[in-house]
Amino acid sequence: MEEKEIRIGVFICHCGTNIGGSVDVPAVVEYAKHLPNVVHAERNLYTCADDGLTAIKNAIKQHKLNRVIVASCTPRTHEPLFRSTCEEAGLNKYLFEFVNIREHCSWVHMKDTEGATEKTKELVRMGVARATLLEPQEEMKIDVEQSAMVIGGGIAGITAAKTLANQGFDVYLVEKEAVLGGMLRNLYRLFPTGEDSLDSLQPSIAAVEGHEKIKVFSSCELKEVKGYIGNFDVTLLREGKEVNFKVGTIIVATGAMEFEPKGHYGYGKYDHVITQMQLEKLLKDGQLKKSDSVVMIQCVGAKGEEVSYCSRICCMVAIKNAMLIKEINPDADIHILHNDIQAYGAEYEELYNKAREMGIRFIKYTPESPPCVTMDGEKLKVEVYNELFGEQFMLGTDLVVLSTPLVQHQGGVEISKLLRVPLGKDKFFFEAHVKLRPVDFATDGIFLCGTAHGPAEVAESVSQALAAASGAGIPLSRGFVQIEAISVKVDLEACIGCGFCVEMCPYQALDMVDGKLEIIEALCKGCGTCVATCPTGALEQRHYQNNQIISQIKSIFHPVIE
Amino acid sequence: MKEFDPKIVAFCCNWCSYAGADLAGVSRMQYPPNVRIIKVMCSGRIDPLFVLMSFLEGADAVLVTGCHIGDCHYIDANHKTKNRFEFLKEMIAELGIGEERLRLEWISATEGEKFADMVKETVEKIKKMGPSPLSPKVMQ
Amino acid sequence: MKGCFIAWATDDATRKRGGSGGFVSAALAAALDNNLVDNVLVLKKTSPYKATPIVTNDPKEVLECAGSLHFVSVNMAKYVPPGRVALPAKPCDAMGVIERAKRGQLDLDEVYMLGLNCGGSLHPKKAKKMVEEMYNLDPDNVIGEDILKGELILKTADGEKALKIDDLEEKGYGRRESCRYCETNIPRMADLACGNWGLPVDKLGKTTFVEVITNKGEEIFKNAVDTGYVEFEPASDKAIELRDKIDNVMKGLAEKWHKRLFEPIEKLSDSERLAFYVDALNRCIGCGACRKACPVCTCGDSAKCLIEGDSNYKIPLFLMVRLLHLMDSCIGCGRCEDVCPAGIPLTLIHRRFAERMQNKLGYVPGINLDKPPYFEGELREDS
Amino acid sequence: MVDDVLVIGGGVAGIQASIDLAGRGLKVYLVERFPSIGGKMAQLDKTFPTGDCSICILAPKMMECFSHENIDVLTHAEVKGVSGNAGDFRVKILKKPRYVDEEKCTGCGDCVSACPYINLPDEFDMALRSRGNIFIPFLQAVPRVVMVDREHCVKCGNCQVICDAGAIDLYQKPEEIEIHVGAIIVACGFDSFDPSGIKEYGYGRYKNVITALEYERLVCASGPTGGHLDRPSDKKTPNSIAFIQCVGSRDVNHNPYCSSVCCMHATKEAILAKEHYPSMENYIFYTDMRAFGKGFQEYVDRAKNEYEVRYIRSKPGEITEDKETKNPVIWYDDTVTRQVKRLEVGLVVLCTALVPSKGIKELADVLGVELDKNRFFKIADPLYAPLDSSREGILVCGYCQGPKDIPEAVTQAKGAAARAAEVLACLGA
Repeated sequence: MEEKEIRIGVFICHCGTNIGGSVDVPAVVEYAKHLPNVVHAERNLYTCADDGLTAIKNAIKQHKLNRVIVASCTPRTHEPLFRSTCEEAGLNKYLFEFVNIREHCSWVHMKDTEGATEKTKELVRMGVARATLLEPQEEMKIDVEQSAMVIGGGIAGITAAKTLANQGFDVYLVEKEAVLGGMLRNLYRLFPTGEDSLDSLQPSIAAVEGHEKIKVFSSCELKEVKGYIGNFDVTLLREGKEVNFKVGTIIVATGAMEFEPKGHYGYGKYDHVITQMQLEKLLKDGQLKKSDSVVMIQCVGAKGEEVSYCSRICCMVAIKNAMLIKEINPDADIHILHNDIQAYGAEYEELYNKAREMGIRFIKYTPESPPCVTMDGEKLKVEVYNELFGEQFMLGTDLVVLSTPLVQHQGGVEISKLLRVPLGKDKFFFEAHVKLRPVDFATDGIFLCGTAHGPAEVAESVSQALAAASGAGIPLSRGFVQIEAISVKVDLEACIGCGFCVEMCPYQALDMVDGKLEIIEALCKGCGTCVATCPTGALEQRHYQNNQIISQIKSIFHPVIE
Repeated sequence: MKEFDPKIVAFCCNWCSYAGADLAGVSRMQYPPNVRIIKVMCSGRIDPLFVLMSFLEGADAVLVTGCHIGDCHYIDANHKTKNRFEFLKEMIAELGIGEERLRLEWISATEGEKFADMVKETVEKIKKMGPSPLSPKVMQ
Repeated sequence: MKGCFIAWATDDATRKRGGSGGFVSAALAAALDNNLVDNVLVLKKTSPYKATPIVTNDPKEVLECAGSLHFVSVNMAKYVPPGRVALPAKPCDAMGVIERAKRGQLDLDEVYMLGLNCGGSLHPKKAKKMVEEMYNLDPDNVIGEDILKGELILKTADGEKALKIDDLEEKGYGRRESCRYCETNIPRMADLACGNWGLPVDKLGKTTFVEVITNKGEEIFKNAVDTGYVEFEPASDKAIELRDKIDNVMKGLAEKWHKRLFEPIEKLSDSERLAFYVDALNRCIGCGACRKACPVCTCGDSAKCLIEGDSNYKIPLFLMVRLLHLMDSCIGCGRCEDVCPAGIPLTLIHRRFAERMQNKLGYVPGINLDKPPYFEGELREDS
Repeated sequence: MVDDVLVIGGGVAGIQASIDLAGRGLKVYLVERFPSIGGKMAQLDKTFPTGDCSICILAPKMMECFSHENIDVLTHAEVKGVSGNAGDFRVKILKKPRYVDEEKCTGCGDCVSACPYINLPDEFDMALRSRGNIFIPFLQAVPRVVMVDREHCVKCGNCQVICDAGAIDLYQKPEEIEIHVGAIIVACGFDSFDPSGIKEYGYGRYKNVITALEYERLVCASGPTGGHLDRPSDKKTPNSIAFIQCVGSRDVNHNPYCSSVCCMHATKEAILAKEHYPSMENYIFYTDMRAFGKGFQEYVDRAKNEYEVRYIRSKPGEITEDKETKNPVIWYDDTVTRQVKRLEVGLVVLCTALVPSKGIKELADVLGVELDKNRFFKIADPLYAPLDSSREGILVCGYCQGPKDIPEAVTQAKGAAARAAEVLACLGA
């Protein structure tokens, strides 16, 4: 950058009486005029009003200002406005400096005009010190490859792929099995429509397989993913051979699997103790033997030591399957032993009530005294303490069905390592923010949906898939991502390669490659934690440089008298 | 002689504590005009060097503020702030300038009152303690 | 074959030149000879009070450098060349090497540290003066020195003269201050720990007590044996016990010195302590010698401690930042104090700050590759 | 065919849908009935299970939405008519007068203190605080401009005199605008069920029986009490609180469905009370503990073990009041001893049902879409198109199509945005 004379313009806002009422604004203007590098200072009734903004633009031209300071309210609401005003007058927006003299001064020192005025002067002085060292910045634009990869060909992956493709983007759908469909392939009939699971899924599978924008890679394994948002380099393994392509965004829809209840309630020991998934299969194949009595046990392995969470969907799966058995055999005696029924929402509660009307019986057990399954001759015997009645119940039964939670599978764990995205305590993929970013990863450009995120039913998985497609579609439709110029940069000459900054970065934007620090600017969010860590001056944060902050500190204690 | 008027430097993060200071203003909570706020994007950016320098320049107290643990806008960058602060705390204690002169507070965007109270308390305390012995203005 | 052994150089000359059996020099030479390492870093003695670190690939040169050096306080860590290298390492050398490895300055897998038990070293300038005033000898006539049973023995052509170290230190001579309270005598962070502690009387001066600690240590020890440079026998339980006993005696002594040196500061009030620090640290002339000598500091010319402060600061920003950055990482080697032209008791001050933090965190620098807590990302719960 | 999109409702779902669409470069009109965007989430104190401060995480989104160049935020406005088809909807919007020029008002609040009438219930703070005729909806309101409650205003003109910006126009007229959009996303949220109809719980009769939303304002640091849990009868902190679940939900007489979020927000509220006041005793009366979301069961476990929250599986039959202390007394069946028990507490919080928002029927009629029997929006295909309403080009997301928590609402909002983009792309092709 060429050495240029610093010419600062200072605009002090009265904000009606909001600032002017407790700060002697004219005195501050006089003071500002005498600060180093200040060539122009004025006051406005409302700097944010049209005439105030015009005054800024005129002064930039007239006084050849190359730094602008507005002292008024908070940058959190008004900085974008003043920045764009500067830009309109041809001044780089990073050469604008905001001084907050309302929220941080006039409004909190309303009865202390002298104190507030002195403080305002100092705040303006700090602003001038910082503005002097500001540098123009270019916001980085990263071109985005117009395609996406969806990992996992279950209902979530299928939906996400279809939505993106319908919007006109190329999609690579990667599935490790030979066929698409995922877990839904193995289910019998679905709630609430009663459709056959696979039948209902077929149109979606066909739409995806026949879509001109979608390339389906079944029986494929993900080998490597490099790069960052807009520019991911993907390597697949298909029949032992490598396939390479580039995508702009990635959606993780790798699903989950059923927990195997080994050692629970005689599972593996007695033939007629099965899981809900096994029951679905029997129903689907018409292989379920006529059962006059069935006992279902909920939360097997869940809400406890093995799996701490509630698996959300099992209560409804159990109720649905109990009702299907009742359809086949209306006289069947069915008990569901549960630890609170999760019939959340509108339809589920209705179904729960209907099940009770049909004569399916619900017994609440306590985790402290869980049911006990034994063999009594030819029949299974289930003992349970009914909390509500305070009695021990004895149920003879033909079939015991265990409702087990969905859990992460090994494939998911590997994908997490490969993409460097985190898993939570529950081993499911961990989103960027539990509340407001439920389908994003902290890493830009990678999204998640379906049971990879946690147990979910079909509609929930579909909603998540659409949401993930929204996130993944935004950079694709814009064609670029722009990054606020507050990212970090490294002076490699000064860098000693200690690498301590690498682990400090919450976004994995830093990496040591052959002893040299590399910054993936596209990943940097500008927190500056690495800069504070660096034992040398090698790392710097744009717009929050060490020297800028230091000058602010020094200016607090060094009055300038000219 | 003029009454001792402490100078306090406060480092605030853009997302929570700066917004908390804003809210104190919006709610017109009154506090003494002794604090000077320096805004950074994240409390993780606060290099302990800035704090040491503030004291050497003459700050009578330094406030390090950020989002509550778990609320950090940058995933967990404030964990690092907390860890580094432990170093500063020990350092200030060992130097013998009074541990109360350095304070770490997590202030959310709704805690305008907490911000105002923090400033009020600190000013009161520092007025009782007197100027920082590390300040260049104080003769020993 | 990890464990404790008694070993000695097979070559007579080496055994004689070496203070205690010549094992270290022989093993170093053997490592070079058999291409286990590319280079060896050793101190080349130019006078009893001066030695220069040299990097060599000549086994002969290594053997010529044998012998103990109590009057030299160089820290070797800064001189470790890239590539496979072996070096003799006092505890503070080894700790410096490990700290530098943490900072990406060297690859610990390539560095073989033949640790040397250490009861302390003497500052060369002070040593000269001591020779004149306490031993009544001409410093230039001293041809060798040894520390044995609490006595410092000087050798001249005419014979030996021994004085009690305690007495010397009472009079302000003897070991460097940082050595007096150093509790790390046996370098267990190195690959081998060698010395004469624990040797039976008949083997004293003729053999080396060697503890093989790591796989690398095993490699170097085996190599020395296989190449015929060294012979060994297992150390008896009694020898091992004896070594521990000596170690404990040294530790006890260090504790006493620690108390004696640090208690006066401990007892100061806050304002007195600040006055002490301001008085001492303000003597700094900003030459930067302490930073250059510090084995932990790897920051180079852009170090943050070099950011300019203001001349009116009561404590130079330079030292403030160094104190901060070394709070978790100071290994107490004493080099900063050795080289300070302004005579600031730098090591003492660094240790005050560092011990506070290290004790609190339960972190000991220089013993393994654990990251300094300052650079830890995980939240430390109410530490 | 146009590809602008209308979003109805400025709660977290509407905001998220708008941001996602605008991010794609589509023009968005966001219509909000109330004078500020933010919705119910803005009223909450903390969120479960992470304890994030609700407005802290929402406010940046509100600002982002409002200042987005592709989003036109129309607050204090209602959709009055929709004609046409997907890809080509004509929408009439009524902008109700707020009697303040939004462009000129700087939100300084001088006029607020100038208003001589200050005894109106503040809607945002659940009437726990009073406001004047001219007021800012709440501290973090977006846009941060005042509005005049003309119903009670006597036009004294004080506010006009004090306003340097000349922003106040007490004779402002309603304005009707017509826009042309390709798709519509509805995210009009929910209301809290009014429990005064459930006589046995005494809401409205007993001062210390409040609703969960009122409780949220009470514990919020920027709420009417500054976060001090002052119970209504004597402004003192109670020693114990009972939270009662399923008030008006899972109840055939009122709303048969489960509101889905109450078990968790009660747990959170109990934890907050314990955090503020370590000696607080918390009781939660529940029917089934529904902790089915990510990290919820663990949260409940922590509430039990670390925060000593007592969970009682029982639906209280009646609440009475101790005349002296004004303490509510809860009568319930103890499932362990099978006896009717009495529990006196300092405060009762009714976790009421959350119901479709007022005016949903009128809106559905205007939009020409169907409601289900619970008066939530009906879904075309509950399995594979969970965000499509009964009319093509109109998507529904958030609580207005059935009970859900914040992340689910955000998920659906994003999903609806993707569906809107997909519909528009397919129509355009």
